[in-house]
Amino acid sequence: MKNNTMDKERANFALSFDSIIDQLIFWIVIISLLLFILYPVVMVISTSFFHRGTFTLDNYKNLLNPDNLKLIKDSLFVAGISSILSTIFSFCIALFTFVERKEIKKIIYRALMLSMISPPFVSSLALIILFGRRGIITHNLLGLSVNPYGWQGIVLLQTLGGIPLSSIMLISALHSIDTRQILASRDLGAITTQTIRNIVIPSIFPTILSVLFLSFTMNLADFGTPIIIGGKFKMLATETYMTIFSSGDLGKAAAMSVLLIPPAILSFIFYRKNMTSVDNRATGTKALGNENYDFQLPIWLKFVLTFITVSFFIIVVLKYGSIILSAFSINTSGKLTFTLKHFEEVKFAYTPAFLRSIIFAVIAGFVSSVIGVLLSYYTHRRKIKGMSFIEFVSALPYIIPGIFFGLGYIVGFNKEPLLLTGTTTIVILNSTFRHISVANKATNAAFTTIDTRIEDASRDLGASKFKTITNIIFPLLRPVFLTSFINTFTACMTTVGAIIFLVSPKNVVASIVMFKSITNGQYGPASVMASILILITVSVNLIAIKLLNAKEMY
Amino acid sequence: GKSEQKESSDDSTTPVEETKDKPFEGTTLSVLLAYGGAENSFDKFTEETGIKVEYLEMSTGAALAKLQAEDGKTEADIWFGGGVDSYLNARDLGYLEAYKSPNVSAINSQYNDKDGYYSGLALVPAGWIVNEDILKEKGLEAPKTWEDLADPKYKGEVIMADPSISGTNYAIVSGLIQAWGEEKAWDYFERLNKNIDFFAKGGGEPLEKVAAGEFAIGIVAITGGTYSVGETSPTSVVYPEDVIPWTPAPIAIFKNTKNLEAAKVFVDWYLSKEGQEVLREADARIMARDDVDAPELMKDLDKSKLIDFNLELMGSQRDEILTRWKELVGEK
Amino acid sequence: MFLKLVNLTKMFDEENGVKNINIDVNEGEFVTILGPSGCGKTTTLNLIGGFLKADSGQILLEGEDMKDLPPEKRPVSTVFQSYALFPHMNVVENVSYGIRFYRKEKKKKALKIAMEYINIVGLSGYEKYKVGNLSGGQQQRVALARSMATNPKILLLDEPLSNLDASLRVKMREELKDLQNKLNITMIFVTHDQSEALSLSDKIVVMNKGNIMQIGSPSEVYFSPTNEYVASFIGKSNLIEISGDRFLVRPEDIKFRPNSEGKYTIKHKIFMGQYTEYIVSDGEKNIEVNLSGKENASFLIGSKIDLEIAHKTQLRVI
Amino acid sequence: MFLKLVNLTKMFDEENGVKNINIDVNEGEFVTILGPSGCGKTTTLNLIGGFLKADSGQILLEGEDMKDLPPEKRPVSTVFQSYALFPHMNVVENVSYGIRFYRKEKKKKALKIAMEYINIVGLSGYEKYKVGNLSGGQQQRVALARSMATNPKILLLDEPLSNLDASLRVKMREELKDLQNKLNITMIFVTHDQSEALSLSDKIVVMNKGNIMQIGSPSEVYFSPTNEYVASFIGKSNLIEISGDRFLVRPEDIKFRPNSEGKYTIKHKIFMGQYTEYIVSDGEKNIEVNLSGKENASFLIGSKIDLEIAHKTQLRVI
Ligand SMILES: Nc1ncnc2c1ncn2[C@@H]1O[C@H](COP(=O)(O)OP(=O)(O)OP(=O)(O)O)[C@@H](O)[C@H]1O
Ligand SMILES: Nc1ncnc2c1ncn2[C@@H]1O[C@H](COP(=O)(O)OP(=O)(O)OP(=O)(O)O)[C@@H](O)[C@H]1O
Ligand SMILES: [Fe+3]
Ligand SMILES: [Mg+2]
Ligand SMILES: [Mg+2]
Repeated sequence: MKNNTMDKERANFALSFDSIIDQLIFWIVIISLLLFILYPVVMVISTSFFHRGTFTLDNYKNLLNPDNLKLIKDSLFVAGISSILSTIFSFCIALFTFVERKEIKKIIYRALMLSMISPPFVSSLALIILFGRRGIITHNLLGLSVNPYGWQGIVLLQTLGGIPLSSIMLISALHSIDTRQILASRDLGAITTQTIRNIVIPSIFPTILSVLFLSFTMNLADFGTPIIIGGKFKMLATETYMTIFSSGDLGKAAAMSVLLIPPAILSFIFYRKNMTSVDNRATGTKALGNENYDFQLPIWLKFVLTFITVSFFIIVVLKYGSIILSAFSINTSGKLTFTLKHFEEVKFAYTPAFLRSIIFAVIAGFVSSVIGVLLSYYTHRRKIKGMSFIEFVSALPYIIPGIFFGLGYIVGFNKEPLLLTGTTTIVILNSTFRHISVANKATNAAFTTIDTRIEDASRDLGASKFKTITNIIFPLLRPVFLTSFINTFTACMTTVGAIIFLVSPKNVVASIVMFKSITNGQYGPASVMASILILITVSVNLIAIKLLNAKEMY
Repeated sequence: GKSEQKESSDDSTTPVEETKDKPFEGTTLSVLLAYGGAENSFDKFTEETGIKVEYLEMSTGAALAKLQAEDGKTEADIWFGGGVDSYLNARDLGYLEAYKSPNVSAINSQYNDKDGYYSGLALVPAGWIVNEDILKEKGLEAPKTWEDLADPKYKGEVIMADPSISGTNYAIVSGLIQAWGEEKAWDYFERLNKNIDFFAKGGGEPLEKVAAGEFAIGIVAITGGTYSVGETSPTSVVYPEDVIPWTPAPIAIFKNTKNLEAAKVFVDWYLSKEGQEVLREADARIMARDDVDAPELMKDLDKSKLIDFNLELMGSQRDEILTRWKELVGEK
Repeated sequence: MFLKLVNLTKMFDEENGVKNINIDVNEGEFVTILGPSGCGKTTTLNLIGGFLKADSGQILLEGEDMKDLPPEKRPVSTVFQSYALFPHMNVVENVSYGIRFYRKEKKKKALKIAMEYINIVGLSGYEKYKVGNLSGGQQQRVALARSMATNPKILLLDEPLSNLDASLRVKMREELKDLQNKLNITMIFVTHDQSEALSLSDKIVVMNKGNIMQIGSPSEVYFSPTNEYVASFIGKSNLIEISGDRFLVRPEDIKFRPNSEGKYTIKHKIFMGQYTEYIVSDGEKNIEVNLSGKENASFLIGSKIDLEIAHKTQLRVI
Repeated sequence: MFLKLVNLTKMFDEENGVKNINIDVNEGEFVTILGPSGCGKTTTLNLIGGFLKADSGQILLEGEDMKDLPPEKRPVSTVFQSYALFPHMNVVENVSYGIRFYRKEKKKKALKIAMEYINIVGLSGYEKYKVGNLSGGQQQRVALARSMATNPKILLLDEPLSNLDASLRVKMREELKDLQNKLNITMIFVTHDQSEALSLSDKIVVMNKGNIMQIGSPSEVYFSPTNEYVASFIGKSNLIEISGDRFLVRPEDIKFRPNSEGKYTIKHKIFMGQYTEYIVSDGEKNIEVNLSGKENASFLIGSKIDLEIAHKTQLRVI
C-alpha cells in the first residue's frame, strides 16, 4: 500500500513534467506561427491603411480604377488559362503514367520530381535562349525572328511550370482509386474512355480541383515569369512589385496585394473541403496493384497522351540543356561560341552566397518540416480547438505573393523588441515560415493513412504525449519529412521574391545574386549560377534521401 | 587576399604609421551597390584602409523601397551609385547623413548635394547601344540624333528601361525635358514611344537584349560595361550628336550607420584622386573629379553636348513627369 | 455445358497463381469456390471476368471461347469483395451504370430499368442515397442489383458477405439464395467460409494453393472428402485408424455412453451454445466430440465414457 | 472486487455513447463484452484504458479510482482491433516499447525481457522481422506480447480476432485461452461474435445501444436470457407460447419424431455440415430445428413430423 502511494506521487510529478513539455511545444508552435506569419501579414496589410501613422483609405479609393480593373482582368485571364492548360496537360501525363508499366512509371515520376527543381526565371531564361529573336532554335535552326514577349509567353511558361507538381499530385490521386472500381466499370460494359470519363475523372475530381486552384493562386502570385517574359503585358503581381520598386509606395502595393487574397482564401477553403471528402474514399480495400490488369487505351488516345508526355519531357530536357549550354557559350547574333568566361565571372565571388544559401535552406527545410508536422498533429490528431484557424494562417504565405510576405517581415520586425532587420535570422525565419504549409499538407495526407490507435497504443504502453511525438509520430512520418524537407529546401534555394528585401550585404544568397544577374540581362553568368543551383539542390536532395532512408519504410 | 594586403602595406608605410593610418582596421562596412563593376575596387580600398567591405547589389528603386519599409533603419552604411532621384527622395525622408567630404571641392558642384547628403562619384552620360548585325540585316543605319531614333523605320527595334524603375532612364527623360522644354520633349516622347515595344524592368536589360540581338537599339546609361559587351557581341556605343543627358553616380552615408567615421573614410577615399582612379579602372566612366582623366574608351565623348542639368528640379518633378509618362505610354 | 473452364492457367510467378483449373458449370447452378486466403479464388474469378489475361487454357461460355474478350464485352458480371460501388454516384446511378453501357440503353430508360432492380433487392426509397451513407448490407444489395441489371449470363461474387456482421451475414446469405432461386441466375461464388459454401451451393469447388482439390455437392465434400485436405478444411474431423484403414469421423457423429468403466476420459470442455465441444482421450489419442442441445452440455470433465460412432468415412489413399 | 465500473457514463451526443455501465471483474477472470456494432463496446474499453474521459462514474481498480489517470499511468493495457503495431519498428522493438516506457527499464534489459514474451507467444525467430511482413495471426501475437510485456493488471482486448481468417480465428481463440490459463491475467475481451464469447468467457456482458442487457456466465446468458434481446442475439431461438406463457426454445433442443400424421411439415432444409437446419411449420408458425450428425441430414422437404422439445426456458416479462 505504501509502495502504491509513492508510485502515485512519482506519477503525478512525471505527469506534470511531461505535460509541461507537451504544452511548451504546443505553445511554441502556435506563437511562432502567429508571430512569424500572421503578424507580418497583418502588418503589411495595415500599411495600406495607414499613411505616416494616420488611418486612410486612399490606397483603396482608386484601387479599382480602369487601369487596375484591366490589370485584374488580365491577371485572372492569364492565370486562369495557364492553370487550366497545365491541369489538362498534367492530367494527360498522369493518365499516361497510370496506365504504363511499373518501370516507366518510376522513370516518369523521377523525371517529374527532378523537373520541379527549377530556380525561378530559369524557364524564362531558357525560353529566351531557345525561342527568342536570336534563339538557338528559332533563329539558329529555323532562321526565324520571333518575339517571345507577351501573354502567350507567360501562359506557356506558367503552364509548363505547373506541370510537374500538378502531375505528381494527380498521379498519386489516380493510384489511390480503388482498382476494383475501374474493373467494375468495365465489367458493367463501359469501355476504357467511358470508364475514364465516368469513373476515373469523377474519382479524382477533388484533386483535379485542388490542382487547378493551387496552380491558379500560384500563377496569380507569380511575378518572376511576367516580369521577364511579359514584355508590355502586365499582371497584378508584377505591378505590385513595380509599384514598390518604382514609387516605393508600400501602401499602394499592399493594397494591390490584398486583391490577391480572396482567390487565395477561396482555394484554401476548397482544399479543406476536399481533405475531408478524401477521408471517406477507398475504405477497407486491400491495396491491389494494377500491373496485371490490362487497361488498354484506344490508339488515338494513347497517341495523344504519349505525344503530350514526350513533348513535355523534351521541353524539360531542352530547358536544362539550354541553361547548361548558355553557361558554356556565348550566343551573339546567332553565332554560338564556346567559352568559360561566365564561369570566371561567377567563380569565387559568390561562393559565400552559395554556402549561405545551402545553410539557410537546410535549416529552413528542417525547421519548417518539424513545425509543419507538429501543426498537423495538433490540428488533426489531437483535434485541439481553434487549430484549423492556425492551419489557415500557416497557408497564408503560400498563397500570397512572396514579396508581400517579405515586406511584412521588414515592416513587422524593424523595431525593438522585434528588431530583426538585416540579420541572418530574419532571412531564415522568413524562408522557414513561408513553407510550413507544404509540410503541413503532406503530413495531413500521411495521417489519413496512419491508424489513430497507434498513438493510443504508445500511451497505453507508458509513453507520455511528448515521448509519443518523438518515438512514434516523427519516425512514422519520416517519408513526409523527406518530401517536405526536399520541397522546402528546393524552394529556399531558389526563392527570390520573399527575401529580396530581407537580405543585406551581410547575408546575400545565391538566388538573389542570380536574380540580379538576370534582371541586368547577364544571361551567361545567370546560367552558370542556375546550373550550380540545380546541381546543389539535386545533390542535397539525394543526400537527404540517403540519410532519411525513406525507402525501407513499411 | 589577406597576406597580399600585409605585404603591400609593408612596402609603402612603416608599422607605426600603419596603426595611425588605419584607425578602423577590422571594421566592416556594408554597401548597397548600384554601380556595375565597382566591387572590383573594394579590395584596393580594404588594402589601403584596413576597412572590409560587404556589398549587396540592389537597384536604387528597390533600395529605396526597402529603406521605407524599414523606416530608414537599414543595416547598410553606404549607398553607392545608382539613380540620383532615389537619393533625393531618401534625403527628403531623412534617411541620409549629411557629410561634406574635404574632397568635394575638387568636384563640379553640379554633381553634389549642396548640403552634402550625397556626392557625385562619376558622370554617367546617356546614349545608345546598337547591334550592327541587326541593323545590317534590316538595312538600317545607326541613329545619329534623338530625332532619328523616333523615325518609324526603327519601329519595334528600340528598347528602353521603364523610367519609373530605372533612375538613369528617368534622368534621360527629365534631362530631355530640361534641355528641350516641356512641349517639344513630350511631343518627341510620343513619337519615340511608337518605336518601343515594351519597357524593360531593369536598367541593365536593354544592354543585354541588344547584345543578344533581341533588339537593334537600346537607350542606355553609358559606362565601361556598355563598351565591354562589344568584345563579345557585334555592338557599339553611339552618343547622340545633338544633346546628351546625363546623371551623376552618387555616393551617400545612411543616417542609421553604426560606423559613421569609417563611412566617412570610405567616402573620402572614393572622392580622392587615387580612389577615383581606382574606381575608373574598375569600371570605365568619366569621373566626377576634373583632375581625373576620362577613360580611353570615352575619349570621343563631346562634353559640350552634355545638357545643363538641374538635379533638384529633376527630383522635384519626378512624380509629375512619371504620371504624364504613364499616361503617354499606357500599359507597356 | 453452360460454362466450361478448360486447363485454365495464370501464374503471377513460380508459386502464385492458379494452375490447370477445370470447372464445369450448368445453367442456373450455384457454384462456390472455397479455399483459404491466397489459394487463387479471386484470380479464378478475375480470369472469368476478363480482368486478368490467362496464360493458357480456355473459358468456354455456351461453347464459345471468350478468353480474348475484354471485360466490357463479356456477358458476365462481378460483385466485388468490397463492392466497388462508385462513391460519387447515388444508388440509382450506380445501378443504371451497366444498363447504360452494357445494355446500351438511353439514360432515361436505364434509370427506369434500374428502379426495378432496386426494387428486387428491396431498396426502394433509397434511390437517391449516396452509397457512402448506406450500411454494409445495403451496399451489398446495391452491388448485387448493379451487377444483375446488366442481365449477365453468369454472376460472379467475390466474398460479397465477408465485410458484414455475423448476423447480417446469415441474413444476406438467405436473401442471396432466395434471389438465385427466384431469378435462376447462374452464380459463381467465392468464399473462405465453409458454412457459407455448404449452405448456399449446388456445387463446391475446393481449392488450395492454386489447384482444385475436389469438386462436389456440399454433402459429397463434407461426407466423402477425397483427400485429407478437404476433410480438414471443411468441418472438424477426427482421423481414426481401424485395423490399418484410416477413417474420417466428424465430431458430431460421435455419441457418449456414460460408463464409469469407460475407455475414454473427458479432458476438456468448451461450451459453444448450440453445442458443447468435448475433448476425450483414451490416454493415447485425443478425439473431439460435439454434442448439441442443453441435455448434452452437462457432462463433467474427468468423467469416464464410451464412444459410439454413428458414422464414419473411409479415406482413400491419394 | 478487482475492477469495478460504477455508473460509468460517456455520451458523445444524445444517442451515442454508453450509459450507467456497472461491471464487476474478479482477479484472473475472463470477461467478454458482447454486442452488435456500435453498441459501445470500444467506448467502454477506451474508458478503462484512459483514451476517453468519462462524463461521470467511477473506475475502481483494487478500490482506487483511476478515472483521472492518463493512459500511460494506468496499469492496464490494450490489444487493439487493428493491433496498432508500430510499423517503423521490428517485432522486438514493438514488444520492448512498453517495457522501456511503462516499466522504465533500460533499453538493453527491455530487449531481453521482450524476448521472453516473444517466446511465450511463439514468435521466437521473428524478433527482427518488420511487423508489416508478418501475417495477420503473427501480428496479433506481437500485439498480445507487447501488451502483456507491461505486466498489466488487466488486459483489454478489442475484437483482436476479427481481422483473422475463420480457421485462424478458432486457433488463436484457443491460444488466447491457454495463455490466460497459464498466466492468470485478468482479461476484458470485446467481440460481436457470440461463439467467441461463449467459448472463451467466464462472464459475458451483453450490451446493446450503450446499455448493459445482461451479465452472466456463458450458460446463464445462453440458457437463461433475461430478455428477448439477449435471447435472440445469442444463438438462434424459437419463441413459443404455451398457455399464455412465452418460452424460449433453442433449435438444437428440438427433436424430430417422424410421423406421417404429424402436426408439422418440413418446409425448408439447409445443409450446414455439422448440422442441418430445418424450417418446419404447422401451417401457422415456422419453427427452426437444428439436427446434428449425418444421420439427421436426410429428412426430406415435405415430410410430416412431430416435434419433441427437450428443453425450454420461460421468458420473464420485463
Ligand atoms: N496482381 C498480382 N500480382 C502478383 N501476385 C498476385 C496478384 N494477385 C494475386 N497474386 C497472388 O496470387 C495468389 C492468389 O491470389 P488470390 O487473390 O487469387 O487469392 P484469394 O484466394 O482470392 O485470397 P483471399 O481470400 O485472400 O482473397 C496469392 O498468393 C497472391 O499473393
Ligand atoms: N469519438 C466519437 N465521437 C462521436 N461518436 C462516437 C465516437 N466514438 C464512437 N462514437 C459513437 O458511439 C457509438 C458506440 O461506438 P463504439 O465504437 O463504442 O461501438 P462498438 O460497440 O465498439 O462497435 P464496433 O463493433 O463497430 O467496433 C457508435 O454509435 C459510434 O458512432
Ligand atoms: Fe496502460
Ligand atoms: Mg480474394
Ligand atoms: Mg469497436
